Amino acid sequence: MSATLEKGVRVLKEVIDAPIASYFSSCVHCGLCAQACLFYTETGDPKYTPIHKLEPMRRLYEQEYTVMGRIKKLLGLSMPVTDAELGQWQELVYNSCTLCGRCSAVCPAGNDIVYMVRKMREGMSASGNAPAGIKDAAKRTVTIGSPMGVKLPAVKAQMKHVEKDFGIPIPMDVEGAEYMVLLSSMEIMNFPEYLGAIAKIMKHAGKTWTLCSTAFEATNAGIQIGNSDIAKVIVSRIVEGAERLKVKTVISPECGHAYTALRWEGANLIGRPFTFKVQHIIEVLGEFQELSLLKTEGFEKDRLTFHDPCQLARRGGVIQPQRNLMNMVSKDFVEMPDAGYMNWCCGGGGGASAIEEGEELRLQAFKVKKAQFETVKPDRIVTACANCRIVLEEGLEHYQMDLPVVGLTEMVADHLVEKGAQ
Amino acid sequence: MGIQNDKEFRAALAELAITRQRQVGANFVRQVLDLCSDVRVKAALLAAGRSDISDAELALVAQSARSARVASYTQCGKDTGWTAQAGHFVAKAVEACVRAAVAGDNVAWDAAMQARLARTCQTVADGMGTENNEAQAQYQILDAFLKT
Amino acid sequence: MNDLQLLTWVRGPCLNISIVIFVAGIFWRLFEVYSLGRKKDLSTPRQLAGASGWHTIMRRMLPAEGLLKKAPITYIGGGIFHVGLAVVVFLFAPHIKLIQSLVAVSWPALPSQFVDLAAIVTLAAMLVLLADRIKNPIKRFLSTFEDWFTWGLTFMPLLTGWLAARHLLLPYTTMLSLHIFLVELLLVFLPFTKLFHSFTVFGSRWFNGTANGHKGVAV
Amino acid sequence: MHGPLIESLIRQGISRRTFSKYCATLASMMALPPLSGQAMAQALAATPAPAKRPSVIWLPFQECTGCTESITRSHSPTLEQLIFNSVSLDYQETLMAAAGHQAEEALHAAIKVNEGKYLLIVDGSIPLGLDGAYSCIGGRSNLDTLKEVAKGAAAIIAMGSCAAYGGLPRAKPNPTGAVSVSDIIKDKPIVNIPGCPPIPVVMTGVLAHFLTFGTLPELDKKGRPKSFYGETIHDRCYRRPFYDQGKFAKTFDDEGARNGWCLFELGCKGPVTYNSCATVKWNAGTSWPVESGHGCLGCSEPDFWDAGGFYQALSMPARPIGTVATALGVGATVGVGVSLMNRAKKSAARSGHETTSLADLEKQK
Repeated sequence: MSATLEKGVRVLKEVIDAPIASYFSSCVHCGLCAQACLFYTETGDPKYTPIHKLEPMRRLYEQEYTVMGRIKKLLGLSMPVTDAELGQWQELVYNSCTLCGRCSAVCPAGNDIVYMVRKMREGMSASGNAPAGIKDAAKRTVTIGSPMGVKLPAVKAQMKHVEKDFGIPIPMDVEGAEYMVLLSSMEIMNFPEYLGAIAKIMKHAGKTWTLCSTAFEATNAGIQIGNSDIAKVIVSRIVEGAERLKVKTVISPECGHAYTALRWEGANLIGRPFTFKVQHIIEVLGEFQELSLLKTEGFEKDRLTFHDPCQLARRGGVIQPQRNLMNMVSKDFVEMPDAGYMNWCCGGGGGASAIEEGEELRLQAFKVKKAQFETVKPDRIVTACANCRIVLEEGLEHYQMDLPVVGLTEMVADHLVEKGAQ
Repeated sequence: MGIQNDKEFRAALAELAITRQRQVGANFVRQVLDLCSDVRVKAALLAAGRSDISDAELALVAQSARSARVASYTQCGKDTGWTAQAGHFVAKAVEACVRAAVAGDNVAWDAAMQARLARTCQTVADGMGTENNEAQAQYQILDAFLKT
Repeated sequence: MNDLQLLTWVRGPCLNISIVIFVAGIFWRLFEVYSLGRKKDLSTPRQLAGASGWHTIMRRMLPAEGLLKKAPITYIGGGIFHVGLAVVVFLFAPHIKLIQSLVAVSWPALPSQFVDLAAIVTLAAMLVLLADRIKNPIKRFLSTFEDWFTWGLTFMPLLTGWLAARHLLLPYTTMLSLHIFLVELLLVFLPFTKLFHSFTVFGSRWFNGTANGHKGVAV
Repeated sequence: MHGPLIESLIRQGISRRTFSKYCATLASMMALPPLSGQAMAQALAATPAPAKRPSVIWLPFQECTGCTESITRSHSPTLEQLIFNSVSLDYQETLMAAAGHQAEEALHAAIKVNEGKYLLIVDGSIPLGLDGAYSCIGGRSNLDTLKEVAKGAAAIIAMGSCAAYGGLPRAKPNPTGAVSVSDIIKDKPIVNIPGCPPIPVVMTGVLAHFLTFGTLPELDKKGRPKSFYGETIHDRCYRRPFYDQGKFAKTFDDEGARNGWCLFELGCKGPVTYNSCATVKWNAGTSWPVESGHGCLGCSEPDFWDAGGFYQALSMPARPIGTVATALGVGATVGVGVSLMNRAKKSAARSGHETTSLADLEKQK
């Protein structure tokens, strides 16, 4: 078996639904979506106009599902979609789209463009036109268990390390715990302190929690590559783990697409509602804060700003909790222009950061973040997504801006009053 | 008998003055330095060991250490090379040694933790699992350092 | 065929033909688009007051946050064009009479001088938008034959209507016939071009609004 | 200014001053330069020596005599003044004393004597059906008569809508095959003075112009004198302000009708009718149809009989409701058909789904 154009076309026919038909019928080529897309605003190249990224799918829709399109195709006025064309579109559908959803937020016709890009990726992946970088990540996620090839022993090593660093035991496979914590490979590999922060916060709030040995990885490369079958395999592991451990809530880590994959797509992928709740760690912290379970001391004294991860804020509806948390531990929290719902993407979401050949474009697109930071001139940047964090650091490094980037969860954990000291 | 566990280790480090913390941190890093090939890391390490270093110089090497760390990140979705990842943690450890610090910061402890992560990555890469004796080695380094 | 015969023909058989194509086309296309259906969302919704399809239908009438500055011509020109067109089409006395004769509903008209002014402003807005479509790199890149064609399809009835009301260029009767004919042409093409957005725009906004409202995001 | 016309006018109690004023008005109505009024007055005053009066031949075809009736109601100058003093009306069946062969002889005599100089006025349309058998005079078809008389004419005036455009006889289905003068005669200058009937002063005005300058007035594309047919009734209507304000009479006896609001909705064809009723009015400026409370029928426009009902507003379509119902049915049928097809296609795609495994992400090598 292998990927073919026929497969891609068939999958596209399968995923084209009434919203997509309505969206294509509503587009008037006003070009406003381009103004919302950082890949256009920072390059000025009109080929990055979001709606244009869907051109092959639009034609296929027209040819397959409208009478006029069929007639046009018969008359040779509308060319059939070819494999070469899809190959050409790879750059537009993957490299220059982070699924950030700003286009969907501005379209005056109401078109949910990012919804269509997500569906278009189904056809792209089924026809073998996904970029090698994300393909490899997806393969590793399925065969090894994590897109970065992180295996359980590595997690255990980090656990042990964190236990020593923080002096708090890390529970694993505890049945009946209230929370099951997921990690992203990014956190396991690059930011082990995240796990320590969770341990500290849970202990502080007096909640029971656990890691799961069969489902520790939340990153869903299936969602990024846009393949529901593969995404389903990955989500199923988590569902199976959560149900085996009978947890009430599964906490999605500081990773944007992991959250979207589990919170919004998960139930639809496995075809039934979850028996547990899914929350992003920031939502959990926000809830703790509201219930006065978090007692903090001291404040960060430098000027901080918050970078909203797209999947958490615009695509996930979590906008206020992170601000409440920032104000709890910071005296000088400033908002960037467009912060919150309309925040600009770091440029590396949706699998884009795994695409080697897209790096130059990514750095070019980063100019929009640079401008945002320059407006408010913070001393440090806080965010709540491990991938945003790395992409931001790389971008800042590239433009030689001396700005540390820190995780909100760790920052909150740092300010918690030690239980013994109370 | 010297330091036996992390609790004592951490407390002992916390009592050191910041310059001394940097120096002992540098000693921890030196243990794992061969896991990293970045020249910026080596330069920063030398600076961390010096007692007469100025704040301006420190800021400069801190920046180059950070560049080394950022450059060695494993990106989301990219395959993890454990050897490369070990290098990343070495850079991170060095950065801890030279970063600007305020009272109450325990830069030596942070450096020690990152150095242990680097060692773990190396043993994983070598197929020896995650067990190693880096902690014990660090206890001895500290004991020796305290005696000087 | 003389003027009055032409007028009689465009008001008679030609109007009937175009209305049949228009109404049939709208129905057919609406079925074509919305019968594709969509899957039920199984994820647990996050409740947020105000985040709904209806919210989005209303909200998208106004510019998105921060975008007015980036695309002033599109927003201001587009806004004036749509409002102006609505005023001219729905608040001009003879048009209301026509609608009344078709569906037996009527409402007060605006003074002709005001409608005349609205027509001028709308025509000007359309010309500005056309110039922008030619000049603006994004729009020029996106534009296909259909974009130019539908612009003309919309502009010509407006222009001839205004010329007829002002008695310019051609005898009134000829101009009126031309105006009616061009409106009929517009009706015939509307369901099958991007002009169909005048119907699907509400569905699109509703779909977007409900999908995001499900996530607790008011889009 | 002297001459038999002036004298006759004075005899009838019309002063020289009044006559000058009439000519000035006529000139201005025809949009001629100010001095033309004087020229016209002098020409009219000087014409009279009986032998010099230009010959006019008036041929009636398929007509109702309405046009003749109308011209007899011309005021200042009256028709009598015109025919006795300014022109020599050598043939006009209704007005002439002669009848039968006597009349036909007069016609032929006039043609012979005034060859190439006489003015031909035609009222009524010309039937072509059954070889013109629908209308004959003295055993000859109208077509033959027209061709014969037109040959020697200096110019032709098609008086009234029938002569100008075919008029009522030409209304669908046009049983007699009626056509206009200009459909037959192509080699003579023709002035159309449409109207059912035309306004008297328009007829006399055109005659005055011909007598004064020896030429025809400036015409528009439909052969009408621009001076009288340059603007629509609607443009010059005193009820126009109500149209602009959107105030319309809904029935002939409602408040709006009593207040003199616009008759657009009651079917007034003023907006598409070019004539000067609104400015010249009828019966010595007494009134005109719209002033009397009835919408304009558009009688001076070609084929006004077939331009929808007299009481149907101009913006109204013919018969929309039935067709819309049909359209709904057609649209729904096509729509349902298409959606069934689409659904079948989509479910075929769904059931044909092969679960993607990792290997499937790669294209075949």
